Amino acid sequence: MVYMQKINRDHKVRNYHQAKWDEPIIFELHKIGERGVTLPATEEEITNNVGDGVSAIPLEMLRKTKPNLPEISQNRVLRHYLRLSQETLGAAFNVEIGQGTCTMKYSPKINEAFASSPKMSELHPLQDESTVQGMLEVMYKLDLCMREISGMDYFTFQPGSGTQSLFTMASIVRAYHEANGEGEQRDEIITTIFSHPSQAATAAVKGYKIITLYPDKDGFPDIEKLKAAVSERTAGFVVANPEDTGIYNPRIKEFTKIVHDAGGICNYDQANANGLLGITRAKEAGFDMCFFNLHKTFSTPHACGGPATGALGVVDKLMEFMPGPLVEKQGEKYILNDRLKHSIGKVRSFQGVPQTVLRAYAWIRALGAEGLKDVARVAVLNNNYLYHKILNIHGADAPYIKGKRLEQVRYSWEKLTKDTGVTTEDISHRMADFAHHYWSSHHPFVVPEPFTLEPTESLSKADLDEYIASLTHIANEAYTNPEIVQNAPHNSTIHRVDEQDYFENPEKWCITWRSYLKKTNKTETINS
Amino acid sequence: MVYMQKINRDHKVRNYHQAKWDEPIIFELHKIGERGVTLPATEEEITNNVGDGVSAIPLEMLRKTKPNLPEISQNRVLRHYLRLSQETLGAAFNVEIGQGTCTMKYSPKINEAFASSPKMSELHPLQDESTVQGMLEVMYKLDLCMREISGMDYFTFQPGSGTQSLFTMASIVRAYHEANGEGEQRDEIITTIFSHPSQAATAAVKGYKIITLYPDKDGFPDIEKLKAAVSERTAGFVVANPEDTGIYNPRIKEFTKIVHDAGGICNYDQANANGLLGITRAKEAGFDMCFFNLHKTFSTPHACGGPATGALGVVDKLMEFMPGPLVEKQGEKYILNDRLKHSIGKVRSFQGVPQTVLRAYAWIRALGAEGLKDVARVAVLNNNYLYHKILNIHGADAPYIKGKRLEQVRYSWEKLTKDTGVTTEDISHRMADFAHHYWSSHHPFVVPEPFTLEPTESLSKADLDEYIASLTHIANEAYTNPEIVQNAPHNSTIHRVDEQDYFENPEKWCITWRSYLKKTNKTETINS
Amino acid sequence: MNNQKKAAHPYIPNTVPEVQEEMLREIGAKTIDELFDGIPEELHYKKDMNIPKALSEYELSRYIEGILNKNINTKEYLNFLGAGCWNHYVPAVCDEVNQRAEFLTAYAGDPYEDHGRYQALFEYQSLMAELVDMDVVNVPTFDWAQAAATSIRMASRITGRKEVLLPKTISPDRLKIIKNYCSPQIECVFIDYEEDSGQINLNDLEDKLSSNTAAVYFENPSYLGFIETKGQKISKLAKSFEAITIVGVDPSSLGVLAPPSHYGADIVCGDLQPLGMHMNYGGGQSGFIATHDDLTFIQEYPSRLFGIAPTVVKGEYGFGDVLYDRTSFALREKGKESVGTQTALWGITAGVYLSLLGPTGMYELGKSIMQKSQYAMGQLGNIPNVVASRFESTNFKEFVVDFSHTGKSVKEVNQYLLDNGIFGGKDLSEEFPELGQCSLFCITEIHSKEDIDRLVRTIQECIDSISSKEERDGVHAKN
Amino acid sequence: MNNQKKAAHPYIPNTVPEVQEEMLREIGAKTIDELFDGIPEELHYKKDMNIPKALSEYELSRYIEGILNKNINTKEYLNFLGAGCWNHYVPAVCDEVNQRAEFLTAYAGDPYEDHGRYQALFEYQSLMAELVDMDVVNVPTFDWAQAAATSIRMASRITGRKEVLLPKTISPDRLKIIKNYCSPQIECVFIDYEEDSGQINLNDLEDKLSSNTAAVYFENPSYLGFIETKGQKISKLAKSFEAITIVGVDPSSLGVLAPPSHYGADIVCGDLQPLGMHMNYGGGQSGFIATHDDLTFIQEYPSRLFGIAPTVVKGEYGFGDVLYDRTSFALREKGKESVGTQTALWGITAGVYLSLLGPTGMYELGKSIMQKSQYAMGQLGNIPNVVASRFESTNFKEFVVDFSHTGKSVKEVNQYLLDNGIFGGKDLSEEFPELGQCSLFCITEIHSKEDIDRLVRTIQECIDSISSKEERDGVHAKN
Ligand SMILES: Cc1ncc(COP(=O)(O)O)c(C=O)c1O
Ligand SMILES: Cc1ncc(COP(=O)(O)O)c(C=O)c1O
Repeated sequence: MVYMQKINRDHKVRNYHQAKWDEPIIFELHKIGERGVTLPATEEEITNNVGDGVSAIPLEMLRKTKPNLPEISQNRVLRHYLRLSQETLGAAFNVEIGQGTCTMKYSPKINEAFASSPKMSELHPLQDESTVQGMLEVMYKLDLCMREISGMDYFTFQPGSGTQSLFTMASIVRAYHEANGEGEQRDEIITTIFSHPSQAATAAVKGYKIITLYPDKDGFPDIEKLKAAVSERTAGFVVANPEDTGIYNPRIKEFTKIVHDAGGICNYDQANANGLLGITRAKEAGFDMCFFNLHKTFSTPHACGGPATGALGVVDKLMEFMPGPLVEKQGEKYILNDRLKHSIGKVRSFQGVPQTVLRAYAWIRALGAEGLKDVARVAVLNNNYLYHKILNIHGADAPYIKGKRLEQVRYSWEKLTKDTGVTTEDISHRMADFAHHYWSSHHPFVVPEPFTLEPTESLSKADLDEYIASLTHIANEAYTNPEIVQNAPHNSTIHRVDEQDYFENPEKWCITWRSYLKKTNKTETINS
Repeated sequence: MVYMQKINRDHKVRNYHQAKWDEPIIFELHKIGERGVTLPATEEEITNNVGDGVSAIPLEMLRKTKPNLPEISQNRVLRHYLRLSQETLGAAFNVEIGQGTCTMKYSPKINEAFASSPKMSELHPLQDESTVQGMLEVMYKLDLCMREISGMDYFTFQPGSGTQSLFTMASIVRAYHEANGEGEQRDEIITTIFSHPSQAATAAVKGYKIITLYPDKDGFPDIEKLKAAVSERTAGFVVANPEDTGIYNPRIKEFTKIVHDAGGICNYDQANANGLLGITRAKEAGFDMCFFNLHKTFSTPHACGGPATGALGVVDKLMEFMPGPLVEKQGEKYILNDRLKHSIGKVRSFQGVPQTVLRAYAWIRALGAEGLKDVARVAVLNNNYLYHKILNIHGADAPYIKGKRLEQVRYSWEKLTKDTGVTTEDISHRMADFAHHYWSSHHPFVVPEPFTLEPTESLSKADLDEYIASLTHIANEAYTNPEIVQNAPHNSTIHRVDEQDYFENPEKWCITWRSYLKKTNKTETINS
Repeated sequence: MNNQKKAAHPYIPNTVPEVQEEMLREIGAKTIDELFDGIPEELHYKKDMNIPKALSEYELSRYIEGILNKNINTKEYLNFLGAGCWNHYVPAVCDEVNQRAEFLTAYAGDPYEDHGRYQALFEYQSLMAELVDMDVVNVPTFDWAQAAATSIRMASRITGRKEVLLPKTISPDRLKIIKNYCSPQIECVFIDYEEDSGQINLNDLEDKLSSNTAAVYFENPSYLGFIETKGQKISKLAKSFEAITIVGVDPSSLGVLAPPSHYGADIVCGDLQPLGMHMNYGGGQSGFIATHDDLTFIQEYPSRLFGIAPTVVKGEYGFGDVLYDRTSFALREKGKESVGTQTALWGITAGVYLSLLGPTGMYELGKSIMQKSQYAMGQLGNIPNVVASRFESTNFKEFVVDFSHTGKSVKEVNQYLLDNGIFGGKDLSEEFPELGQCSLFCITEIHSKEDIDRLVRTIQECIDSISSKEERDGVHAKN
Repeated sequence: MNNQKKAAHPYIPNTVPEVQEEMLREIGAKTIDELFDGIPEELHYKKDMNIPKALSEYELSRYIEGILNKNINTKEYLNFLGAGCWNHYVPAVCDEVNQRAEFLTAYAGDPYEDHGRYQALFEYQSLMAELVDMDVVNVPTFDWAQAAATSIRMASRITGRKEVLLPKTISPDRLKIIKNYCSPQIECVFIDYEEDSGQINLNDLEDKLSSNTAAVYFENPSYLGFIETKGQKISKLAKSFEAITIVGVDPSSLGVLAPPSHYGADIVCGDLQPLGMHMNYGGGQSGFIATHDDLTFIQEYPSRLFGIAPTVVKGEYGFGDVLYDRTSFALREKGKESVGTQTALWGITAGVYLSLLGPTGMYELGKSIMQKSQYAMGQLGNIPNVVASRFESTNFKEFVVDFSHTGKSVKEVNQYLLDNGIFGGKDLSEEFPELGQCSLFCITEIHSKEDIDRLVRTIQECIDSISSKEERDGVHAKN
């Protein structure tokens, strides 16, 4: 007992507790008279010249009472938000596997330094082209990279997300058929049930009727159904490959051919292209358009849900339909070309989110062609390792065709739920106790009690093993001590929201603090 | 029950849990082959020209095996340190009162933007003066501000802290007496027990014998003892005012006169000058030198304990003894003057920590003369409010003269400890459960079961009330449920360190991981 | 020590060969290539992508900084461009919060992992609600344009009608987006403006209103900077046709301008960029939509709406999605339009901004913009032959300067300004040819008197000068 | 709405008058002034300080940026200055970690509030220990100079002797600090260097060693950049007099150079600045001290030393202060020297840096510095009359270039370089007049071949030219 003894660290799951600050709502921090920041004083000469300025406002347009915002000192505002930040499980903090389909990867810090440099952040979008040559160069060069990765001929970075890219593709499909005089006739877009809901939703926004293909027994979109679906009404087809199942559809070229033969346009949703970089491309599979989420495959931070960028590429014949302007190179100069004959117009103000374009370009240059391919190879290796291990967990399964998967898998706890009553939602809550994200699936739950995991290349084997250990631990709990799972979370910032209809009942929902104050003014306090 | 009910938030103490990540020691993250960052490749032409470079190293000086550092991917290194950061209670996160004597105030974010700008961070200290005019201007202008605040005639920002300022003052005292031929004779420095230990310690480093004055019954350094202490051996006197008690010594001018009459130099420790800005100055109290901690009164962040700056000011006659160079203005140009006749040489490389000088200057300019005075006024108001409230807590007291205090107070739990057995150390641990710092005192504990609180101007009344509520709550616990206090913390990242001699016993202490591995290799694993 | 293997990439831990082998063994595969067997041989891309080889972090930073150095930014040059993206001061705390690694890298977690994100967005909704004085605000959409388009589509769904009336002074860029979002279902019909004032022509509005009108959409301040003063009348007219009133608004004006809900707007939308977002070459845009707490409207939002609720533990605030089943996440094409990644971080940031400024700050912001822009108009108007402002209305922040009578085109003026380190106003001569040589200038709280005076001086100089190009070419600009 | 009171200052919440009144009531005071009654009237400062009035955040940022714009930094100009502060690449992760609000604003909390700070510093100690291959490293001190001074004082306390031997090639700046820290107790005695090689003259060392010698201190690489190769012999000689060997080291060399513990050093010290700290006009310096796990040495550290320990809960790592009672915190003047705020954040950052680079990175760093500096010496040496390097030793990172035979002074060369956007080497002509017109150049991993070639080209040009100033003045530089 004289020497130092080794500290026993043989625990299998992380001994975790999330930061819990119990912060009030910011309005509760209000103290009349406090200030968070002061504004520059208007010079006396100006005031002498024009008076108080506001008197010039026509009376009917003058605000009569100041907005009911809280008054808080700077220190306290900062403290509040710093605390809230700690209560948020960013990708930089966890073994980020559980937000399947979101390609949560490492967002390199150096790219943040670029994005927050005044040389980027202090540019106005309408500056003379001669003063933004660097910015345009980045956009142009990323375009060139994207062409290599996809085989497409032109890219725009205007869409602000995958969803807006899908919307842009639907817009281009419409413009294309309109230009060909088939705008009215071609009113159907075909998609699949395992595709992201935005595929169907954005096509509907563009006025299309949606035809949804369901999976065949192997999990592939049913090709026979596709054949039956196409017709002279087919405007387009939009699909991901692999879909959320992580299974690459090997007959994809047949799919695109069927659609092309019917006169439709083929759109490839490559939001999650993480398993495919340098491996296989949209062009060779017969697609006319594709998009990548720079905030997924290309590592730009997800930012709580944007700002972000969908990089949308098209084949030559669709170029004139793209939203403008496009960045082009003219001699040594970069210019903005806004003279696209049949342009759909625009989808997002100015040039989209250029700071994200910059980050993505920097990421590509940090990897090179070889590194990009390593991204795909390791993402797929990681995923298959995880997949292999999870299939060994009692109660877990992955429906559809067996064999290798690419970058993600949709799993099912169907058996475990039947055996124990513990649902995928319960497990989701319990995973939070070990600092893990865990996502089930979009609706509808085609796969019962689903969960969808996507480990990217950013994770090490040790990280994967930790995630697997947590899942295994919880599956064991489900069989031995289901309450602990069903009452989770225990170590999060908060506990389960009380099971009432707070979010469905108009008398109870409170979308803002003022609404909360109004509604609760009518009632007693609760001690839940 | 139809409407939304108010959520009951009537709890008196914060429902807090610190982030707990259970991170391994960084060496445990090692995976052979991983890399955190790669270095620029040496160009082939260079390699062709000079070979591998290392062969040129004489064999006896060549490192034979690589250092045993861990190999970790960038993502994982970042994740590790981000997690550790969340496990650290920075001043930006808490109601920062409990680190008395440290003047923990708000460090404005805008000043961080200045300090981290490449225009500051990428300057080499030996650049030609013409290329650092901005930097020198800041140093010069802060000097001017400091002169106003203190009444001193010249400032240097070379010292890296309060302690190094004290060392510099002791060095100047020595140089001064040496220049007067009294270097040998004057070998004593007088200080007080409530002063920061560095006052005595640095004087001792400079070879002085230390005479320590103890407080009289009111808490002031005993003036009679001072009279008895001074002699032809007196080199200097160094004191804070107020001391840690927060009581301003009203006879301070008598003190400095007594020392001056004996031929000594008077040094004012103004590390915590937060209650005095614009209120009273070193000069008028008769001091020959004083220093401010820019990382305390002047808001620069404490940075886990530096880098920092002690701003040291002297009266005219001591100017030639200062460490060089000084920044001066010559016409429109700022220059470095390194021609000080009796300079003590230097205390810190180059010009100290200029990024901190920049922050402090920006802080002063954000406040102006009036704002600086408000700092003092509100710091003192806050402290007296806290003081008043704490005197009402059962078991708490503040020894010495009653009446108002300035910016801080040393309190005592003497009664509470006698009544309950709960010590100030226990309370310190329990305060952590509510996200509070709490500091007792330097040794020796002249005040029994001490605690020292210093609320700065950065805190609102609501903040103070929260801190008071936590203290009151714990005092109640001490009387009703002492175990909960004595076993604290409960909601921190970690629990109490096992009560063994891990830090005193050479067989057990492990100051590095390699040392831990060596020592524990000889023993069993413990399951504490 | 010298025989180094290919190093693992810092971003990809499992490029370590031994680890790959171990994992493959576990999986029961021989090579990584094997894992791609599901992809038909013919689709395997055999070539090497033409992308330069990896740069180390230092090389990368030097390379990218080299490119960025080719830009000239608005801290280097004095900027008077607005036109949908505005140069305001961003408090440092805003940047600190949105650069926090937690917020920066979070995405779509549950409240049990991301409580802070939910609270911050709920608070944003709540703060914005005070600014517009309405009870419901959504999690941000892409930008003003798309928020306006969605507002129009909401109105169309509520009314079952297919036509929207918009003022002709709308931003052309914004209009392109609205049109694309509305087509093919909803037709955009334009209302004339009064030539002198720029204000909506109420007669024309009345003429065009009909039982087909889903909504009347207008902006305050308008794209051309003037305050549309007849809001109350417009919304009354709209209501008389059971049409919905939608107002697009610049939130930086709402400290001094009446919020549209005060003059009858049913839906309010706009851009958050002025509230704490750097311009980012346009990447700071972020749209908001607000309505009353009215089920008819709420159920038409495509966006997420975060609500507050108790948890099973006393005193805890919990959060969740209100009426989730509206969304395309839940209902795919049956949901309301579509939702996905938008601009949540800018919502959080706008919340920080509003918390920092508070009511007084928002008032002072508006006041100082009013003062400074009036001053600028006055000084510019003192230049012979320069008309500022072109419209006889009160302006907020932006105003149209007419150079038609100076003998210079806007292009020439802007080139001269550029040569003198100033980004001049937005050239309107292509978008609004009927206005002649007009330019849209933007003045905010960041402009000092000296900045404005410098602008005025430089324009004066420009107008006084015969441009060297003209001299060289021996021609005069004709307009 | 217009009659605004004086607003509270954003940094000082309780400047709100009503709050002040409420608090005063509570305290039982009438005015704030009353709270200062304890300060004698005569000491009250009655004047207003002559400090300009408060700036708003935007005004402040424009003002400060305006001042900073007067600087020219090393990203704008090519920099070859070293001499104690070195231009290395700082990985972005280092900045991220040290800018985290938690680390940035923490201070002196217990492990129960600041576990992360303790762990990060313990890890720093541990990582640094591997680099120097010793078992004990302290929480960082101010800088190399002060770390060296403390090492010498430690040696003096251990040996009870009062003399330290140092090489004459030591940095004069560093020496000033060491001397001040050593006086009056310890005398500094200098050892000659070999004129051709710069190496310590062993004969002179032997002559000066005596039973008064507390320590022999030398540096590797030396201030003048050459590698001191006789470390083993020096430490043996020292040991033979029972003196302690202290070696100051540039840690960026330790991927390729043997750590001093391998050639007999008892105490190793140096600066952390190369390991992830920006130069900050000198504000990136940070000192370290390392020893073996030997009680005799450990008890002489003035610094904090963090140790690891179990907690009452299984599996938790706890931390605390080892032998706290050594320190002046505990014992005041009876403690070992003094301790206080030093440079902890740079320690954490250096830990991040070492974690990122790992063994391979540190090796590659050293290798690339060796390659590039040798290349630079070679190219510079090709310029007629330029001698690079002045010393016949192997150099690491820095080397002395002798311009004595070029007809130009270092000052002239540097002015020419400056005019061409280059910061030339440190002028040694004042510090080491015996070397003539010599300059200390620094080459690190950040310098590309093109950078070096540009330097060489520009120096060549300079030497070929008759400087315009000379022309103007009609004189020639004499040296
Ligand atoms: C396959 C797929 N498509 C589209 C999207 C939508 O992308 P965004 O969230 O950027 O709108 C996603 C996002 O999860 C996706 O995974
Ligand atoms: C009164 C006093 N003097 C000196 C110091 C020492 O300052 P530093 O920690 O910067 O060395 C302090 C720090 O707490 C102090 O409070």
